Amino acid sequence: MTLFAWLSSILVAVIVLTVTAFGLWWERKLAGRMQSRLGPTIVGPIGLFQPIADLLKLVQKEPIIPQRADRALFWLAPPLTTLFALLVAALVPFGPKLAPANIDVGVPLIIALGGLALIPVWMAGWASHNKYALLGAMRAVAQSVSYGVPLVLTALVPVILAGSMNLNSIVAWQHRHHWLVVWPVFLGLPAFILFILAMLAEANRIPFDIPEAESELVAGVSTEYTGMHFGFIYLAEYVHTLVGSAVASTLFLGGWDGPFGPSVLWMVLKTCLLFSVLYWLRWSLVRLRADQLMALAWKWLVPAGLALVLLAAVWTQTPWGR
Amino acid sequence: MGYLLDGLKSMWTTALNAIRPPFTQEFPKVLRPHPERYHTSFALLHDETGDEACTGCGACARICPSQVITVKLGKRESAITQKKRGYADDFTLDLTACLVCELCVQVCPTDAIVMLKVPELPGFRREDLVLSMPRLYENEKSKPLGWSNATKLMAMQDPKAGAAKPEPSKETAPAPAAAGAAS
Amino acid sequence: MSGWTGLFVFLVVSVVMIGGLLAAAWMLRVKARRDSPLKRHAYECGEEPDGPAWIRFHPRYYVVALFFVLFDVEAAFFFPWAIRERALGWAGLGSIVVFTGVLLVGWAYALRKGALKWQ
Amino acid sequence: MEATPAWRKLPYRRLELYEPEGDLMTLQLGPQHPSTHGVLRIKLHLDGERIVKAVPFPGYLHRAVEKLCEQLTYVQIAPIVDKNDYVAPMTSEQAIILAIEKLLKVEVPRRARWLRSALAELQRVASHLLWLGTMTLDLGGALGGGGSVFVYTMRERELVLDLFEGLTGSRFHYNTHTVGGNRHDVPAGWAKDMHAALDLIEKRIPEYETLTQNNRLFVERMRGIGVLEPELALELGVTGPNLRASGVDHDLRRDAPFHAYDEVATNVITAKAGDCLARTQVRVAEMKESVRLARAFIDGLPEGPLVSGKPIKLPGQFKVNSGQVYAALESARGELGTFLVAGAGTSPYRLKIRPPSYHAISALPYLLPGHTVSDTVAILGSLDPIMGEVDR
Repeated sequence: MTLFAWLSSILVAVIVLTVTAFGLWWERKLAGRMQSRLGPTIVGPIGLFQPIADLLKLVQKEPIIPQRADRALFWLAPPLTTLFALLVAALVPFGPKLAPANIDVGVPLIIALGGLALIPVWMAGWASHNKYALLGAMRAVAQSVSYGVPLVLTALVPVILAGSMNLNSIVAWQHRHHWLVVWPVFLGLPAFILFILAMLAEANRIPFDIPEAESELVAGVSTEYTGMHFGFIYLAEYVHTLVGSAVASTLFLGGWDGPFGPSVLWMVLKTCLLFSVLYWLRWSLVRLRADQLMALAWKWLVPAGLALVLLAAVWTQTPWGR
Repeated sequence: MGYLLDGLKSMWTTALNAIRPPFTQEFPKVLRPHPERYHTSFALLHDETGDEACTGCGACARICPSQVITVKLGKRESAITQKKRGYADDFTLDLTACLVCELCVQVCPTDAIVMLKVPELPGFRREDLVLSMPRLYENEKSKPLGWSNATKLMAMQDPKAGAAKPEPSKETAPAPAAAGAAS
Repeated sequence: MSGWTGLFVFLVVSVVMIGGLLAAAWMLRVKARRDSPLKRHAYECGEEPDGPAWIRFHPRYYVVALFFVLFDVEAAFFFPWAIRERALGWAGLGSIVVFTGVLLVGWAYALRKGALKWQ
Repeated sequence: MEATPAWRKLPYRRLELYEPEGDLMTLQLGPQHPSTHGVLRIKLHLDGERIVKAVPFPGYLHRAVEKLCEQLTYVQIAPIVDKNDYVAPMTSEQAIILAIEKLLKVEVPRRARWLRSALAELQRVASHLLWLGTMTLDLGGALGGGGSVFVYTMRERELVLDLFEGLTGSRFHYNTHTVGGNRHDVPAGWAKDMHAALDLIEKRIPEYETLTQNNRLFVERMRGIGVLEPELALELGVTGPNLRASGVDHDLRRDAPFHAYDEVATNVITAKAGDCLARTQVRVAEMKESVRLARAFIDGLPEGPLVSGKPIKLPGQFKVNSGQVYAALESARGELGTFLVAGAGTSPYRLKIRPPSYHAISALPYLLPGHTVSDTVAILGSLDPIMGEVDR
């Protein structure tokens, strides 16, 4: 059992990191095409090894700690962001058996870990002793706190429908109830959209990347970081989005459930597809202002999330939802 | 709702652009086609007898707005026609500060200085972009020359040229009239 | 039980991976021959930083924080209800509607008072 | 944004009189900042994220161009002023040449005037395209939707630069204007290329509108932000699209025609609101109008000589001993004027450029207070300052 835990942990970590690395390449290639550019072409065939070259470059850079920074916090924050982002992957079932941590309180734990990822961001912003980083960290805290609520509420919808907080059970329930037929009728689609929006805001991705808004705050939280520490913040954002897409496809898109073939493949396919759509969204929209983002969360997403939760509850009481 | 709709419209627009061919090129591998009038670096020419066309008059040095040209006038006997005439003993053009304004080409009385169609290669030292006289004469032989010289530019700006030539083609600019205007 | 072991194992794997990257960065890093105080200045667009960054900051978000606490507690109540939802039936649904209703009244009051406006 | 705070009217008020809710923070925005359009430095005094006071510091790009021009002869000035407004070099060349021709009382042939007008309109299209891209870049980030719009507008701007390159051989240092006319005649097939390029640009403009001013996300960021009142704009000398967006119907192309604008009527586009959104709308509409004008000018290009006097052959070809003139044209950013005092002989005694961007950024201390840091980039971007022109 322990051996299996080790093996599946390593496998999932490798899957996540590989998909992230090639996700980086894929995003740049896709963005290039959307912008009438070529994207990376030099390193490897069609630029495929670009992420590896980036990693090698970052690893070689000189780490610089600003004069008046809080050295320990400054040093610790970026690895922690990556760690927390990566930990969520343990809870996502990549197959009926391939889940390192098949926990009964999976959904709340995922949300808790997502909220935990906020703390190193704030640490990084405060420890830098830089005004841009401080502004960015302030925004990051407010934004993640605001979007935590709709995230919880929309994640409740599949929990109510499946009657379980275990992600594997949720997938199994979707498998039993033919998610493709039942799901979109009236609950799944809005809940899915709201979840994606809240997840993007939690992961600080464009169009919700206000903490990093590089046209205003230079680079926000990561302004003072160099080398691999910058790389960790960068990586954390990607891993966060990737794992977020994995969670979303588990909760709403049937997870590893597919008509044929190995289940891991279906999970990776769904995750990558969702990931690409998020890229597409990212390269199409301009960002909102911090206060508008808060207003969006509190005025629209929270009541909408509540309404969806109640509707889901009503649906389960009807003869079709039992 | 409207936000979602507008977001979808934006995404449609970017998708539309994704299927258009890319407009960037891989620079060192693929070179952009240059138009006929493209001009960058310089060359000094020889005249039809094979003698150096530059008479060392220094008109280009005087007109240059950023004063990157230095010419040293020397008088000696021509090796070909055995006549005593002016030569440039030394001619240096500092490309680092050149504005590529084409004025030196326009004022040359003997069409000696022209521009090239290919840029100089970048170098690691400042001297790499200082064109000495041997390099300028070398450019004449080794690199494609640009379209313009003083005669052609003058023909284009001839105040007496009128309705006679509707869209004049530059390559066939009438030389005699231009020579008159240039003198 | 095994789930938590798995989570722990994954934690160990992640820490090892990140530690490996950190170690690689430490070993391969370029070291400047001479340290310069200018390099260690906080970045402020090339200007000398004017005043400290560690200040009393008024982000106008404290209302947001209060709201978050409010709604998070509510979410904590939602979860146990959610998994027993079918068993509790219409009675459970009715009580949760009342609970949400009270919350929403408070939300509407705050909205009308302008607490959610960026002042 | 809610109602404008009353203290916004006093941009340089004393900070001691303000009661902050936290500590006041001083933030230097620029000179090395991604979205200050060059090297403008703005010193922001922040209360939280709210701007209390903003002081712009231009001058980081000062190159002493005016002094340099006083060392050069009249024929040498044209090539070096291209770099003033480095987004629209064609019009910054024309502005100087207009003044020199007025001082020397040189007549410009009709063909040259029409060609100049066509070039000015093309340059306006190129400049507005770049502005739209960079402003969306400020709003949406280089790594987001803004980046996409930026690359699209750059792609279409390339078409205009290709046209200029076909005409003059250069993409930036055109030096196509000379005292008394134009140096380069239109090559064969150029008009056809131009029509093709303009057709493409006209077809693509609705796409940018979808991504920017017709997109509610974009509009939310822009509406009601940085309202420039017409009285304030007139007082500060703001011209061009910034002034027209405030509702003042003023355009030198119609009110004081230069080149050939007295022969082709210009529709002046105005908007009422005076906010960032209005400035966007005015510029995008102007782009369409410029496409129409450029077509009209190139289609109606008259025959005849291109230069009135003798072409340039000597540096000291033009001499004048006294006189002073002011000549202005409507560049992409507004009234670009040149004040020229003749020295004895072949060089000017004093040359003063009136850059529209300088007056535009002088509105910043009035516009910024009361907004947040995020709005700074929207306001700055929508004013379209070019620092090469501000600092000269």
